[in-house]
Amino acid sequence: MLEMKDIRKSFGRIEVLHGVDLQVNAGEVHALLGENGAGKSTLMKIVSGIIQPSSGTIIVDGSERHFANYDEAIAAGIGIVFQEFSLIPYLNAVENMFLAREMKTSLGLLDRKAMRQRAAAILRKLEVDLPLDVPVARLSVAEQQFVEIAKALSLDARILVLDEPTATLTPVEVEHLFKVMRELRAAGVAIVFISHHLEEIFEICDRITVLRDGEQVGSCTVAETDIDQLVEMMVGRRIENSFPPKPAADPGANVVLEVEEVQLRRGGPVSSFQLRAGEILGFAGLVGSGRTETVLSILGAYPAARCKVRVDGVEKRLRDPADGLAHGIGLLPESRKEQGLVTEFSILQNVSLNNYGKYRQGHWFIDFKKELACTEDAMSQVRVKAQGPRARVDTLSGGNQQKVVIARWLNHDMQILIFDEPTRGIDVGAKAEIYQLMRDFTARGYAIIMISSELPEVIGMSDRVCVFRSGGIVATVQGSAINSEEIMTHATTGRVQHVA
Amino acid sequence: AAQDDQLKIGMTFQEMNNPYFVSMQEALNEAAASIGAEVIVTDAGHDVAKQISDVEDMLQQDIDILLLNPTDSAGVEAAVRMAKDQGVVVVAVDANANGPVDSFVGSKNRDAGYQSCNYLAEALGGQGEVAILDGIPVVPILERVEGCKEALAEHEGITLVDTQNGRQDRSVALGVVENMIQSHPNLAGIFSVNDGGAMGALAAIQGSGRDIKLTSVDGAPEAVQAIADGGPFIETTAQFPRDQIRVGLGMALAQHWGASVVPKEVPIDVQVVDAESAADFSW
Amino acid sequence: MSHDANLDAASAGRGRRAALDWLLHSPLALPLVGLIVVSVLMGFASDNFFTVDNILNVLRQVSVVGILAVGMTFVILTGGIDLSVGAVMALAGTMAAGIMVNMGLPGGIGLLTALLVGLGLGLFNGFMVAWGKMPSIIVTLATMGIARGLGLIYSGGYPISGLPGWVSWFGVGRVGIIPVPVIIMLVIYAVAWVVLQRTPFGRHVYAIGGNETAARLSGVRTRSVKLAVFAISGVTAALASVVLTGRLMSGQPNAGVGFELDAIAAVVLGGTAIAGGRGLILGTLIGAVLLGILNNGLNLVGINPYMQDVIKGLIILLAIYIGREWR
Amino acid sequence: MSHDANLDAASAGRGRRAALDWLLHSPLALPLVGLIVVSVLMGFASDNFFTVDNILNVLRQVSVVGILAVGMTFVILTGGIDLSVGAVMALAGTMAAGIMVNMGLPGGIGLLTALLVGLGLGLFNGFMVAWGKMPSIIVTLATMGIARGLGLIYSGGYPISGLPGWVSWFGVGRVGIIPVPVIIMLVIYAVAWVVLQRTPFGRHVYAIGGNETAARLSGVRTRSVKLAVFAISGVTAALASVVLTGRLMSGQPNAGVGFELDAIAAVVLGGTAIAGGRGLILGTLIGAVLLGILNNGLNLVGINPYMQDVIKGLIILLAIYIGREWR
Ligand SMILES: Nc1ncnc2c1ncn2[C@@H]1O[C@H](COP(=O)(O)OP(=O)(O)OP(=O)(O)O)[C@@H](O)[C@H]1O
Ligand SMILES: Nc1ncnc2c1ncn2[C@@H]1O[C@H](COP(=O)(O)OP(=O)(O)OP(=O)(O)O)[C@@H](O)[C@H]1O
Ligand SMILES: [Mg+2]
Ligand SMILES: [Mg+2]
Repeated sequence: MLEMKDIRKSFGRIEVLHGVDLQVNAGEVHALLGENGAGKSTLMKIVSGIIQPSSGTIIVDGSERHFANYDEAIAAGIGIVFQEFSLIPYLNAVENMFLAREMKTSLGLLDRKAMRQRAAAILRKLEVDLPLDVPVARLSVAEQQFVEIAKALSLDARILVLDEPTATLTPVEVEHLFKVMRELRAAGVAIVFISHHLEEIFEICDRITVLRDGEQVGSCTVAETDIDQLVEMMVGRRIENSFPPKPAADPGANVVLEVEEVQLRRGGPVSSFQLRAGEILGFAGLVGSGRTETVLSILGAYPAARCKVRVDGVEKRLRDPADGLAHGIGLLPESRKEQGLVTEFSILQNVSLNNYGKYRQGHWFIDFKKELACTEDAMSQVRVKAQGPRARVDTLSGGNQQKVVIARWLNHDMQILIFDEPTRGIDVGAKAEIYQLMRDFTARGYAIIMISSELPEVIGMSDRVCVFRSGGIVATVQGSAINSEEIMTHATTGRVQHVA
Repeated sequence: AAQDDQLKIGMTFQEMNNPYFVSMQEALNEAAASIGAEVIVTDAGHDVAKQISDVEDMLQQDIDILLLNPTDSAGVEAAVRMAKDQGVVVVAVDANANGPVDSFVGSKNRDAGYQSCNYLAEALGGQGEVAILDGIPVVPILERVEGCKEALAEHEGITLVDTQNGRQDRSVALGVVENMIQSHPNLAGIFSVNDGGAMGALAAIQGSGRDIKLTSVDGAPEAVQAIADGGPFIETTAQFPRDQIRVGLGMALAQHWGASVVPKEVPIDVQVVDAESAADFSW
Repeated sequence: MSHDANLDAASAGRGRRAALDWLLHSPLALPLVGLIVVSVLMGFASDNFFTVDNILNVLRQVSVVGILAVGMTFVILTGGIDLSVGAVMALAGTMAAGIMVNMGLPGGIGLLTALLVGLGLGLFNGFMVAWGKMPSIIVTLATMGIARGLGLIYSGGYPISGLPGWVSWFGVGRVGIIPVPVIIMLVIYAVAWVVLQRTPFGRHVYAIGGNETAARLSGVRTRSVKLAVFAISGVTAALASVVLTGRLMSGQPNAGVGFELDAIAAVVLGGTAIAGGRGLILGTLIGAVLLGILNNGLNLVGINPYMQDVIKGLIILLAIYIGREWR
Repeated sequence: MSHDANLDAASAGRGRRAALDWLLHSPLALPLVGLIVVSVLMGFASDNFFTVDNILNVLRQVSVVGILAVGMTFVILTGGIDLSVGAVMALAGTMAAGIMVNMGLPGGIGLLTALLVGLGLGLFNGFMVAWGKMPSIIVTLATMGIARGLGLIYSGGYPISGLPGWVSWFGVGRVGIIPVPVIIMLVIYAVAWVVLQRTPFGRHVYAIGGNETAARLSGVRTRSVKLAVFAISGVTAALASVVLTGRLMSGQPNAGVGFELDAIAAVVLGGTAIAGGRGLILGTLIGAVLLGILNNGLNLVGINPYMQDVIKGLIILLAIYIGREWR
């Protein structure tokens, strides 16, 4: 149905795809795997005409095609859910789904009723119930993801590309999506599915193609392989147990942060928790359950309904993340590109962004030598792979970008680090390294709050877990109670859910 | 139009950040106070459309007399008609307006340009290169330039080598004249269409250290002072803004009281002010 | 009976709650409140304010900037800005007047000239922004200088008067008691409302302001849409020039200096986000009227002209400050 | 020998390649090329252009806008814009002159007044933008009106003259052959260069323009930095007013109308991205000089003043168009 042959793509002087072949048949779900920066999204953008290949051929239904833009690809029956959201924040779900493909009345005006009915029908199939009249910016992240999926489904595509659609969905929601995917497969649609959650591959996919550094390293059916083998194909080596061992808890450790009460501005429960030196406190919950908003409220980056915080036993009023920094609290935000990095800056400038206290010459000036030395030191500690400290961060892979944000906190005298979704969109190899880094930090006596939507990660890393539901903490679990049933029970309405 | 017996006078100025018009306003306030009339003043800031709006707003306040200092003669016609339709007496001051104005009181701008440039040419001994520092193209300014050119043409030895726009603004004029001086090494004289521009030109001439004579039109206190001090600024042809207002208000009152032979046009003389006469002159 | 009364009270309560909800969420709410507050203040300060005559007077005064602000709304909704509208208006009016007066061509040709000048310069702006990938603030700043210069060159600096009498109908005529410029303005707003709210193109305008990359990825022809919004702005500038020429009965190459800033202020006072993507055309109308009332009211109250600038600035600041949370 | 010659040739080749590389990659390259091209053209068109006297003349004329453009560069680098600089400059100069002339206070106090006025209005802008979360284009548009109004109220519409003679030193004085305003301007550029390139504050200015959220979440005091850039812009406006007052020997409440647009044009011609995050202060200096040369050259060549606006607009468009790829 879809065949790509010897696809090459260069951005400027750098070739990122070195002759990739891909063959997807009608009625199959085809997994496309690979580390961050392997070229998966790039390949899929080529399929859908968003970017043009430097060379190579695309064959659809037996005839060679060339798509100058997405519209032409759509006309050929191709639809895609992008990795980055492509929704318009202030338009509503219906308007977003039909953007650039509006239904019109005979007068050329919008046929709003027809579009609304069709949108509702598609969303019903996905078993999601979301308000159709509010701007999508006011929807939760998961709801936005469903709008995105519904938008692709509305095209009635015969070849459907899903680029990491599950990254922001909960297990239950993933199931809804899989159900629809199975229906489509049965109807003969060819689906390309990209995900870093390897368990999902075995649940839904039929065949697999693995990319590494822009090269195709193999193609096989799901039955022929297992997780370990896939990982080895992706990374080029075996990954041993990715979670480092948890050290024994130290109940006598200092309470470095005590949140007596915090309530989000949008309302919800009043939460409180304590954080001890040397521990990793996991924040679990469904996407949109308010974990990010809670920590941002504590740091003063977000207005809160109320917030009372003690740092080292002393009550503090944090009005700005800069106040947090002054008290040794640092944040690794959930979105690297939007919140973590100045993408036009070099690694050096990003690492030293908030750290000039250390590199002063006289009182006023930057000591460039010291800045460089400290940056190189931090880069080697977190093992950033880059041409050098002066490389622009937007030339780095996702995992390396994440490490740059982490490196920022190495030259400070920090006490508390907040990691918000530290491994979102990060491949297995880099994940293991980040987990090890977190353990290195706690060994130094840092306390870590880790927000994560990936249950295995929460379970594998946390010493204690606060579970969030509708804007606040509803339970705190520790020890053997840190298991998926317990956490999901608290995170959802209270009914026990069984999770794959 | 007046329900209450107090006389209401509306005056709309083309701009009010110019001493020329500010002194007009002062004279108006004094005159109105002496007859117990109320005064409403607006500033169009060189925007004809705003001037029409300003007049409309004054008409809402039931003025009896409109003293109109038009930003543009043609552009304000609609305002004149509207005022006349409401039975308001309309007198144009300083520049004329199209439409059925009752009277126009203004300087002889062509004469002013003529006299300044004649003075300049004679001061140069009828020989040399001169330039004109032009301004915003409105009728009085254009008339001054025409008058100037007429005077210059009468002197065979004088050549007009450059005309640039200083927008009657001191800072703009300064830069423009600096450049003029650079591009014409033999420049001997400059005529500025008003004193605001002339003050900028004066700074440029002084900065260059060259011997260039400067004349202008207006008679603003600063300019008169500079002329009295001696130096490049040798003459300004003075207008009489306070008298224009006094005469204009007089015409309007006459009309308001029912006079039937109010003169359609009252030209106000202009007067040469040079180093000799400067000490005795003031608006 | 008591049952019915209860029901009534409940539905009234619901009605009140719905109204409150609307007040808190509609982007029109705040501009409307601002309009009402300022009007009431002006009404107290001057007896002449709340007369039918004066209200029509204000609307007529507002018409030129109000029409410019329509095109400005389109441009700002896409995240751009158009600093050239005042100059384009002046050029269009001057050339139309020149065609009629100096060349003796009929009025239809004059009108067409104005529209073509506006359209042409708008397309030029749009082309530079969309295909040239240049920031609109710079492109339109340059166009502003170019259009002013061309207007002055064309007219030799003189205003062009001597227009046929019917031209004044566009500026001072009335249909019934409603001034023609007001009717023209309201028709343009109605058309703009339909285009923005009821056509695919309108949705694309919002989409580009909301997230241009996403819009392009979704298949919106972003460059064509950007070209179109600047063209629309050029055309509304031309339409404004028709009203202005009717009011001034002459082509004025110097007219409209600074009108672009008034138009921007109207758009923003009307609740449109300067970064694009959010805003309603009716808000712009309210914003333009609000500005007009400020100008008119401060005149009626007899505030010193110098002081008017200060008060206008402060009120704009205050309005935007209060409004910033709603946006 | 031949060995040495080879080495030389190779290193020259390397030198040439390095220069070419720099030319293709430095954000300063394009503004410099523009400067050279325009200068050469002007030199051909007018014999008077390439004289020491005229070059100093251009630099002196550039000084006021050049100084304003320094503060504008800081603001634009953070992604903001400051439309109030011209009006703030006029108000600062008028009040300083008033303090000295009308109240007979010593010159030091006059200077201090100017600086305080500039600083105060800059802080006001910065506070509204940083804490009030209002778009800078609107805040500074309002401040522009307020400052103009205040200047006219303070002076009653009259320019304030009768300043002590030494004031003119700032405008027309010379040290050796170099005009004092040029020295003042160059010193300000040097200080700005150090601040932007050598201090943490400078880095934060760029970071905010690059990604404000990231800067804030990583602990940069973004609000204070934004406050500071507007304060700097106010102070450079005050410094510009000192030069202007020296040049005009009077306080002019209506001076500097439209200078904000010239300052923006200088910044953008100098290669700074209007969206912030990228640009060099030296580029701004080149941009300001380029604008000055255009004004001066078109005057020298004797181009019709109306035509000058058109040509200036076209050249700005052309320069930005060619430069857009570099940015
Ligand atoms: N527009 C671009 N310009 C330059 N390089 C690019 C561009 N887009 C992608 N790249 C580079 O191409 C490579 C492949 O990127 P791509 O997004 O396809 O990776 P991916 O496999 O989808 O990774 P991930 O799992 O993180 O989504 C990366 O090194 C990336 O930096
Ligand atoms: N009821 C709600 N009303 C308005 N906005 C909401 C609501 N619920 C969630 N949101 C928005 O959805 C987004 C997700 O919330 P938040 O980031 O706090 O959740 P989270 O648990 O950290 O989820 P994530 O895993 O996406 O980070 C936030 O931007 C929040 O403002
Ligand atoms: Mg990807
Ligand atoms: Mg989150």
